[in-house]
Amino acid sequence: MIIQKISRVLSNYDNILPLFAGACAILAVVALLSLPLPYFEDQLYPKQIVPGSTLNPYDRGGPPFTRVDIRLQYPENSPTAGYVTAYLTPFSLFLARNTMYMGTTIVAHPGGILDEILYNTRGLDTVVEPTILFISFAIAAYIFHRRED
Amino acid sequence: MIAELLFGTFFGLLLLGIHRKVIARIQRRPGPPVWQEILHMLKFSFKTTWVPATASAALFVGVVLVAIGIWTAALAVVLSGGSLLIVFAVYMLHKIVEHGFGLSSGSPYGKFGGVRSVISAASEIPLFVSVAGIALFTRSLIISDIVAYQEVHGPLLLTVPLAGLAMYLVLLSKMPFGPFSIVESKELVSGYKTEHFGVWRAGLEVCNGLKTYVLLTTFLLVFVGTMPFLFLLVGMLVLVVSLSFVCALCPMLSPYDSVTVQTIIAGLMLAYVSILVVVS
Amino acid sequence: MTPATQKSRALAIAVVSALAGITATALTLAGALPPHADAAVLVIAFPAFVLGLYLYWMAREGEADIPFVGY
Amino acid sequence: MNEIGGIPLFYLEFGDIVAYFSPFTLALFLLALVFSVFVIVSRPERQIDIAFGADAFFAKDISLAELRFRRFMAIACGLACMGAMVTGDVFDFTLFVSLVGICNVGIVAAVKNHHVQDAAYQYGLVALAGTVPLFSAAAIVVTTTGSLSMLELASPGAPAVPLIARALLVLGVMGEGMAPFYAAKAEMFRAPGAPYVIMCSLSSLLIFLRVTEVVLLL
Repeated sequence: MIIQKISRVLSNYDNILPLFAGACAILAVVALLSLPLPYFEDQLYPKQIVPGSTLNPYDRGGPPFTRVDIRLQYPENSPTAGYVTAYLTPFSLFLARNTMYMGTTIVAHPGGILDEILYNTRGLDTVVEPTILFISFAIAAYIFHRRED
Repeated sequence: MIAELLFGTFFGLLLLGIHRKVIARIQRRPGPPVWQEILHMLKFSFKTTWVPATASAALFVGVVLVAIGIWTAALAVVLSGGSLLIVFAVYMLHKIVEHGFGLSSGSPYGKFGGVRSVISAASEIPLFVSVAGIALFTRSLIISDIVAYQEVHGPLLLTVPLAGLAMYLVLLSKMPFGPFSIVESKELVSGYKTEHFGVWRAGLEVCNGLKTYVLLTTFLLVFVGTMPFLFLLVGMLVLVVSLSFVCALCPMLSPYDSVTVQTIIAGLMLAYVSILVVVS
Repeated sequence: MTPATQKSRALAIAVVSALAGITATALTLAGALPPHADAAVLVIAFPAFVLGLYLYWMAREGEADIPFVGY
Repeated sequence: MNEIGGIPLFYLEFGDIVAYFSPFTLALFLLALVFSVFVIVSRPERQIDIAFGADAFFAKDISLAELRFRRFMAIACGLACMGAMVTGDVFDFTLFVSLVGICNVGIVAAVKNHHVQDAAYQYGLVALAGTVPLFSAAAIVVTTTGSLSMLELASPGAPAVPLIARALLVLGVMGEGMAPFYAAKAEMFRAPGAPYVIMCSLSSLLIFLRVTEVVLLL
C-alpha cells in the first residue's frame, strides 16, 4: 500500500535531511515568487546602503567613532541607550548601583565586554549569540576529547 | 474548583469504563462493568509500592505529579474560560508525561512505549490546524470568546466541520484501544505504563480520568457551545460512544503507518484551512 | 526510615495539601483570592494530595512479607 | 487577535527586548523550569537490555563524565527553552530556538552508541539547515515592518508581516525541533539517560507550541 511505502521512507532517518531540504527548497521557491516584498522605510535599526562602497552591503555608513543615531522600540526602558553601559546584566546593575567597583569588573563577565562590542541596545541578543557559540564549542570539545579514550 | 476536580476525575474514569464496555459489546464480549476503571484506580492505590532499583527515582515519581498537575491546570483553564492554546499545550505536553513514564524506569517495554510516543508526535499537528480554523472565524482563542461567538453565530461544528473532525481525530488518538494508540499496544505489555505499578499507576489513572473529562468538555465547549451541565454530560457520553465505535471497528495501525496516516490527515487539513483563508 | 514514619509522612503530605487546597478554594469563593491563585494552589496541591493519600493507605505499619527480589 | 495566550501578567524588560509572561507563556515557562529541576535533581536510570538467545539481561550504566556533560547540555537546553518561551522579540526567539537545536544535539552526542550517534548526526544537519529559514524569517520581518517586537507587530495598525515570513519561521522551528520528522528523534530516544533525552523532546514541543502563538500573533 502507498501508506506503507511512505512510512518506510519516513521511518528511515537517513531520508530526513533530503526531506527537510526539499521542504526548504519549495518554500524558497515560494519566497522567490512572492519576492517584491515592500521595504518598510521607517526602520527601527536604520542602515545605510551605499552601492558604491567596496564594503557593500556590509558598510554600516558614517565615519567611524562618531555619534550614530540609535532608535529604540521602547525608549522608556533604556534611558541610557547608546552608551557603552546601556545594558547591564542584573548582577552588574546591582554592583553599579551599590558599589564603586563596577568600572573594574565590566569586562570580567559575559554581558559586560560584549555590550561594548555589539549594538548597545539589544542586550539579551548579545548574551544569547555567544551562548550558542559556547555551547557548540563545548560539544565539539567534548567529542574531540572523547576520541582519545 | 475542588468539587469539579473530583467530579471530573471520577466521571472521566466512568466514561473510560463505558468506552471499554461499548467496545466489548460491539465485539460481542460481555466486557467489564462500566465502573471498572474507577475500581482499577482504587485497587492500584492499595497495592504495595516502591521505586524500581534501576529507575531514575526523582523523575519516576515526579512525572506522576506532573501528569496530574498539568491536567488540573487544563481543567482550571477550561472552567475559567481561558486561552484554548493553553489547553492544547497541555495536550501536547501530555506526550512528555508519556516519555517520562516510559523512559524513567529503565525497562525495555517502557522504553519502547516512550519511543513510540515520540514517533506519534504527528498526531498533534491536526490540533493546530483546527486551532487555525477556529481562529479564522472567531478572531480569538479565548474559550469564553469562542463560546460567546457561538451564541451569536451558531455552533462552530456547522461553520467549520472539518476543523471539528481534526479535533475529533485528536481525541481519538488519545483514547485507549483506538487505531492510533500505538503507545499502549499489547506487544509492549502496557507500553509506557508497564513499570508504574501500585500508587504510581493509580495516580496515572487519576490523570487519565481528568484528561478524558477535560478533552471532551473542551471539544463540546469549542464546537457546540455552552449548554446546561446535564446536557454537557450527555454530550460527552454520546461522544465517547461514537469514539468507542471507531475504536472497536478499526484495527490498530502499525506504528509508522499510524504516523503516516496522521501526517496525511494533517496535510489535508492544512490544505482545507488555506482554502478557507483564501475564500474569506 | 521505618514503615510507620513513612506512613505518617504520607499522611502529613495529604493533610497539608488538602488543607491548602480547601483554604484556597474557600478564600476564592469568599472573594479574598483571585481565581487564578486558587488554580495555582490546586495544581500543586491536588497531585500531592492524591499521591500522599494513596501512599498513606497503601503503607503497612508492621513487618511485610519478604519482597520479591528478582530473578 | 492581541490576547491569544491571555492578557500578559507582567513584562520583563531587557532594554529593547521585552519578555512577556502571559498565562500561556508563563505555563510553558514553568514547565520548562520544572523539567530543568528534574534534570538537576534526578540521577539517570539504568537501562535494562535483554540479551537475545540467552536467559540474561544487563544494565547500562552512564559514566560520571558522560553524565556531567549531558546534564550540562540538558540544563542549557532548559534555559534556552525558558528564554524562547517568554521572549517578545522575533530575532531573540530565533536565536533561542537555534540554541535549543544545538543543545539537543549535544545531549545525545555524548552517548556511546553508533545507532544513536548516527541519528544525532542527521538531526544535527537538519538543525543546521533549519537556521537558514529561521533567520531569513527574522530578516524578512525586520525589513518589511521595520520592527522586531512581537508586541508592537501584534498591535493594531502595525504593518502586516508577509505570509512567507511566517511560513519560513514555522519551517525553521520544525527543523530545529523536528516536528514531523520524528524518525531521527525516535532513534535518539533509544539512548539511556531519561531525564536528559526527555529534555530533547520537551524543548521541541515547547518551541513548536510557542511558534504557533508567534505566528498567530504576528
